[in-house]
Amino acid sequence: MAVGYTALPMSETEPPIDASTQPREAASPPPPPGEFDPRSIDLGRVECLQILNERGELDEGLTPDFSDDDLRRVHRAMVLSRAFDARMLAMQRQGQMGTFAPNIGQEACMIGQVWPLGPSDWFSPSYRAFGAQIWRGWSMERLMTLWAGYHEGFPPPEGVNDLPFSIVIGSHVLPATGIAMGMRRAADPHCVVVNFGDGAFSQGAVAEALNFAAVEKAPVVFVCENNGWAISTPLAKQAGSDLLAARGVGYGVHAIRVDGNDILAMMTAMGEACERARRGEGPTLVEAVTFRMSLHTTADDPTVYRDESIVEPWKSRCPIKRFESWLVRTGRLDPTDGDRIRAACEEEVLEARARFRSNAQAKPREAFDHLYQSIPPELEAQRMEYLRRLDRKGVE
Amino acid sequence: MAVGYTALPMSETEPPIDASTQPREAASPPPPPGEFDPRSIDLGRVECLQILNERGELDEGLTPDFSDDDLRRVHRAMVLSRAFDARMLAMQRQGQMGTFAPNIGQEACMIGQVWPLGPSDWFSPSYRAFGAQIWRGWSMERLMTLWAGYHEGFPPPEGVNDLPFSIVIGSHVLPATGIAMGMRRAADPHCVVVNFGDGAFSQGAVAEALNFAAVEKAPVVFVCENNGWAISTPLAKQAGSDLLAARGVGYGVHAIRVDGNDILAMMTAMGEACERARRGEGPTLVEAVTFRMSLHTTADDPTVYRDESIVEPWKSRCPIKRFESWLVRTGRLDPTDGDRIRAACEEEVLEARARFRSNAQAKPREAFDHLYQSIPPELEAQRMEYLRRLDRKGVE
Amino acid sequence: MPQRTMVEALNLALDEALGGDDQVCLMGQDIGVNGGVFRVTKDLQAKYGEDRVMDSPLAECGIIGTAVGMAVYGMKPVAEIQFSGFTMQAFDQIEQNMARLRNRTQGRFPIQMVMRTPYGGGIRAVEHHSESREAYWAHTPGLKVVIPSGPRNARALLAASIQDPDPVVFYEPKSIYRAFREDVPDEPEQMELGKAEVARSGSDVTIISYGAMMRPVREAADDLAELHGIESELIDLLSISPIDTDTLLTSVTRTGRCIIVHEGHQTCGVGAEIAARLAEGGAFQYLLAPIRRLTAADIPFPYFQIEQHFLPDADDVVAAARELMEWT
Amino acid sequence: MPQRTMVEALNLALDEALGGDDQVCLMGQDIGVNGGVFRVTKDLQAKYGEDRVMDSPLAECGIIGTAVGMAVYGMKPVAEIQFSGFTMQAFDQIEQNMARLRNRTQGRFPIQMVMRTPYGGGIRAVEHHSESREAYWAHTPGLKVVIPSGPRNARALLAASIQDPDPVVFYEPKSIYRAFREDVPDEPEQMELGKAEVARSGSDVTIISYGAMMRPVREAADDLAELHGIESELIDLLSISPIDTDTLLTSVTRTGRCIIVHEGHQTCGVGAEIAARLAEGGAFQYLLAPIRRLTAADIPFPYFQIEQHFLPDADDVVAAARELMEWT
Ligand SMILES: Cc1ncc(C[n+]2csc(CCOP(=O)(O)OP(=O)(O)O)c2C)c(N)n1
Ligand SMILES: Cc1ncc(C[n+]2csc(CCOP(=O)(O)OP(=O)(O)O)c2C)c(N)n1
Ligand SMILES: [Mg+2]
Ligand SMILES: [Mg+2]
Repeated sequence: MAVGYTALPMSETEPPIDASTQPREAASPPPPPGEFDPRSIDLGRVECLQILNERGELDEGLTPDFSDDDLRRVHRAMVLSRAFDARMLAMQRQGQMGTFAPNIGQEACMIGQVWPLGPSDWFSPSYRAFGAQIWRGWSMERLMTLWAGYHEGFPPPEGVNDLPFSIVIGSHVLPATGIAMGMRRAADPHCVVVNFGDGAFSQGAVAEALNFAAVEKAPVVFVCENNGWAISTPLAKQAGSDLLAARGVGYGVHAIRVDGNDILAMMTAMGEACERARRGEGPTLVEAVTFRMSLHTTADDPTVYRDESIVEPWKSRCPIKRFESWLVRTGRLDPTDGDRIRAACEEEVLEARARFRSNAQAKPREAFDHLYQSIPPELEAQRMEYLRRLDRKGVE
Repeated sequence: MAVGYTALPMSETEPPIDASTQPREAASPPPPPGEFDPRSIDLGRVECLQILNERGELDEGLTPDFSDDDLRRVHRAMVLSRAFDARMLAMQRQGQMGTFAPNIGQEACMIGQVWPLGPSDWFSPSYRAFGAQIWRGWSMERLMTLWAGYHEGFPPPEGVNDLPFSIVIGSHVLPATGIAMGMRRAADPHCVVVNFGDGAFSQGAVAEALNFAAVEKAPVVFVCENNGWAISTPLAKQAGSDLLAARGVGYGVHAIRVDGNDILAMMTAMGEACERARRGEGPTLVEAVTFRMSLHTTADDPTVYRDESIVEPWKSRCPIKRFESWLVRTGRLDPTDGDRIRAACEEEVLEARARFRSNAQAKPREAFDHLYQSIPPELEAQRMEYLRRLDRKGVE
Repeated sequence: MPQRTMVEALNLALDEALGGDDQVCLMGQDIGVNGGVFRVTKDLQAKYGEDRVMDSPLAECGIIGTAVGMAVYGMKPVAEIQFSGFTMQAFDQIEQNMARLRNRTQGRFPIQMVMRTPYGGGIRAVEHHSESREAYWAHTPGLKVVIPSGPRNARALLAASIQDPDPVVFYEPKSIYRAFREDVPDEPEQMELGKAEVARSGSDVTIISYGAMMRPVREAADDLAELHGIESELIDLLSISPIDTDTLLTSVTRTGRCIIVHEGHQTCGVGAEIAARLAEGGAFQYLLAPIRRLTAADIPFPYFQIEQHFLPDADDVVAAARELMEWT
Repeated sequence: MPQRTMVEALNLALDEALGGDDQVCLMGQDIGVNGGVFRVTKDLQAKYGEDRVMDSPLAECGIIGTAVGMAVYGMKPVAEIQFSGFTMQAFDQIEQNMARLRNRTQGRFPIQMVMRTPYGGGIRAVEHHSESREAYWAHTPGLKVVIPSGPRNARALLAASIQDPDPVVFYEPKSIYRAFREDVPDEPEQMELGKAEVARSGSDVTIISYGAMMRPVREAADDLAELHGIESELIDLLSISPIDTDTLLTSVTRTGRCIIVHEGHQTCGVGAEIAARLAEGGAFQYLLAPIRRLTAADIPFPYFQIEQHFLPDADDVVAAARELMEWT
């Protein structure tokens, strides 16, 4: 017979608690749950927003109230993003750029989601967000430096409230939510936008972020860029329901589905979601429906796993073409403006490339410089050994 | 100028791929996504099932078709669970039992969820599921052995297809889903039931499990025992929406909310969900609404964080009392049967305790025996050192 | 000086940090009204409000991930994980963001935060509640790892950890949460991070340990001196990352003998690292006997009916020291 | 014998395992039509169908957690994690279930499964794609950890890992996935797990390494012999858990000198464990010089413009060996 204890479990560490000394005031127990209500519960509807459809027709009832200037700025940002993207691809193919993820076709998602943000708002992008980062104030040469594998490219520029993009899928969504939790505590009337893909949405950490945001009523807007693919995995193998917005409803997060190739819809939905957040009404999930037109990354060959004919119909849904022809049709752009802007953007990109080429510099001697605020002695010894290796190899 | 590459990234490891050699047949790309549909999407309703309400009224339209025998078995199982629970608490308070989580008040959830399972179905419980485990074939002395801290109590009895209960909140839900994935592959016409709490539902791993199950149409029934509390944390601080069933809808998992204190509703909902799963129609999420009547665990003092007056209304919702008086009213039990059964169950529990007391034996010499199929040499050396310590201390 | 348990001393450090700096906030499961399952955060929510002392949902990854975000925003979160066994749930956020975000942004976003968590065996707890996996964090670049051994240094080290600009993993030896009291002054006190402490001087053998194991080690040192005439030098690491190699070398080059005692598993544990550093450089030629590790075996922490036999005890330390003294 | 790259050899092992045992199945991101991002699973889905070779959702915790369940159900899953940096996302399932479920159930549910994942630097990849954190798994009781160093042993070890009754973490050195070819026979071949291999015999100094680092180590051994007349004995660990201590001791007691080379971080790494085992017992009195570790430093793997300088190379090994030979 081996039963018989000398002590209650935890007795040494957990004495009987004197409830009377506990701070009851802080307790705000919810009202006692009532009787079970057997009536079924309506989950409501998910709104789907499109303003300018793929045939270029504008939904008059939804005509948005943006200034012509804003519309032109947004158009140019999309054009610039695409020019940047094309140049990056060329550089990569010439061996001048590391592996990166082309953004082509997702420009409306990108620009639409950062359009409502001011400098005191925060943005936390995935790795497929060139246009958005440029809009936020990242120079193109910085982005080139980053993707070419130089550490100097990673820190967000001074004054830009962005997290560095996330390579580990979905891992940035909780920190972005944490920023919003900080804002709520500081009564800071700004908001956070964080984006991630349809694949990323399978990560448990993203679900946790939705829940934290909902509980906290944190001022964060989640943008799921549902482009149908996660490398070779189509949405049908990624998710049990293709309405990703419904997950927001599940977690008590206001949700909307948007035509991610319609910049007017994106601007409208994001503007409203950010305003809701800033007003303290809590988070929103925006499911932006779009399509990955190109390679997953430059190390990927989609012809292996998808019939490229499925890309064809999406060409006519090009977010730039659709918007540009509407701008021209409504007299906001001249018919020749498009090409003029494209040329100017191309020029800008080339200038950035030139700056990148003349400035980018590997700094192997700085490898240990940023891990801790001041380097611990043991690590300093490792650094000296590393520097001796560089000396031996004649590396500056 | 430091730019200039000798090799493309990944060139050594990733040669250009010859797409023609790829197995295209296996590819089943989904139909190309069509035009964006701007019509809002109805998420539908979550059904809420109650058959016997807290005032003992039966919803005639839903009168279930269970045999009197089944109803009496189920009643007895709930009574036994409560007797076991009370005895465990007494033993713990006398220093004869480790920390455990009382199950009082959740007996209908427990029995209702395992009721439809046969021996070839699987069950994966949380740590608060005495009644369900006993129903499944765990002897009460085994459960006592387990909670008293003896390793021998942990393995499921031979022939019982259960996972051991999970101490790490939510960590068993993915393995349970994996069992169901295996079943689907084996065309095994059975199913898996896994339960977890409202707190556990905040774990990202549980969200991942819902998604895997939905994608795979795995035959698994998720039972969320929403008892309103996770230790001191009320649901309002745990979740942004109190309709946890809605998360199922978000992930494309069929979902229903059930009065978890109504055994008839639980049996009905679980029976249907298990049948759906066995028919290959995929997973179900059952949100069972109940209440944690007692301590979180025996190391917990709820008076610190909740006003115990909120427990009061739940006493009248007692799943046993409600069911028992209906059984008596409808002539399925005699008025004296209740007390007779309680006495018999108490007797059974005492017999189990006697067996536990005479059999439970700490086996310190076996500490290394089950980690690997055969012990690696280095670990054997550690074992010898450990045995020498036992020798020195005079431990058998 | 008031006598305090480690729980009370930690509570004091948190109270002072909250009172002294508006940016400090606490988060974790059940830390609010409940004051934490070990009462380390008792009364703090009542004093500082729900925005400063917040009950988190049951998701460790979420707790650490959002704490990182709050640190980016400029706050100084102190996140509690209820038991160290559940830090596994947050491993990705710890390794990928908490430890690396400063480096990734070249210092633009320092992550000034603390992850506190009770660790170790000895309280007859259920499975997964007795882990000592501090070696995981020592192996993770970018973190500091701190483990106190008594009320006074617990308070002083926690205070320093909260003010440290780098992310700190703070492991609390829960078996001595309330095991004894020490003088802990009312006045704020801090200890420098990264330094080991010579807890007893001696010339025969160096015994290196930390956390709750310092208790059996002290007991062994008394026995060794009184019963066997062996004078041991005790070193209390206090910092597991970085490890204060200098203090170790100074002692071992003098004694020529070394025993390392910890609750963590042996393979790739902290004892392995210390043994390697001694065998590598400064101490090699001074060693008079092999290095001895007394650690948990490489099996999961056993179920509580047999746990009292699992960890090395004072007698093991005495026996090892005597063996080393006799080694030729 | 056909010449194969490591990728082809691994593909062969998987093909054989799938063909030979209906319970074997593969799961992972993009392993189906795409054949895995490194093409290790190329053509296998076409051959064995989507139920045997399944594309998983983008959730590593989900992959390992459901694989554990499939193992409980009696299948033998081989789960791929796309890069070892993302095993952090699955840490909880690995530590709490994959490694422990057999023990928790006293052998009732053995977890016969393999987690395969490419690890290490050298392919100019982006952040989080070059990790070598095998020490995490070596420190985790209940796992076996296997790391091949060439096509032939990769195939034979993977075959053995799939048939092993215990859970195996199989780390694939991706920088040599396609770097060279070796004879790999068409006939099935297996190697016993847990054994190190003497890859070259010598009497002056023992050099212990594994995985991709065996290449610079072999190069160094040639240089040492040809240019400096130093005969090194090379040991290829192959198994990181358990470590084949006997083979190491046999060599080091003979040579008296030891260098350990790996890509993982230094503190609490595999080198620490080996150094400790040597300094502890059997080898102590035979050591003629301090033990040397040549490892990655304790900083995150650097961005790819400078990664070529980060890891120890053949020259470092040569220099260390020469120093040890001169040590007095
Ligand atoms: C945690 C983690 N797992 C796997 C990967 C490898 N990976 C990189 S991108 C990607 C697919 C991402 O798909 P999605 O989230 O839809 O974004 P998209 O690429 O379509 O923009 C995968 C699997 C990763 N980077 N991180
Ligand atoms: C991963 C993990 N985190 C924290 C804990 C500590 N803990 C044990 S039970 C519990 C609350 C669980 O609440 P819920 O899921 O609602 O189940 P209930 O206890 O109400 O049945 C907590 C936080 C744990 N065991 N595992
Ligand atoms: Mg995608
Ligand atoms: Mg609960």
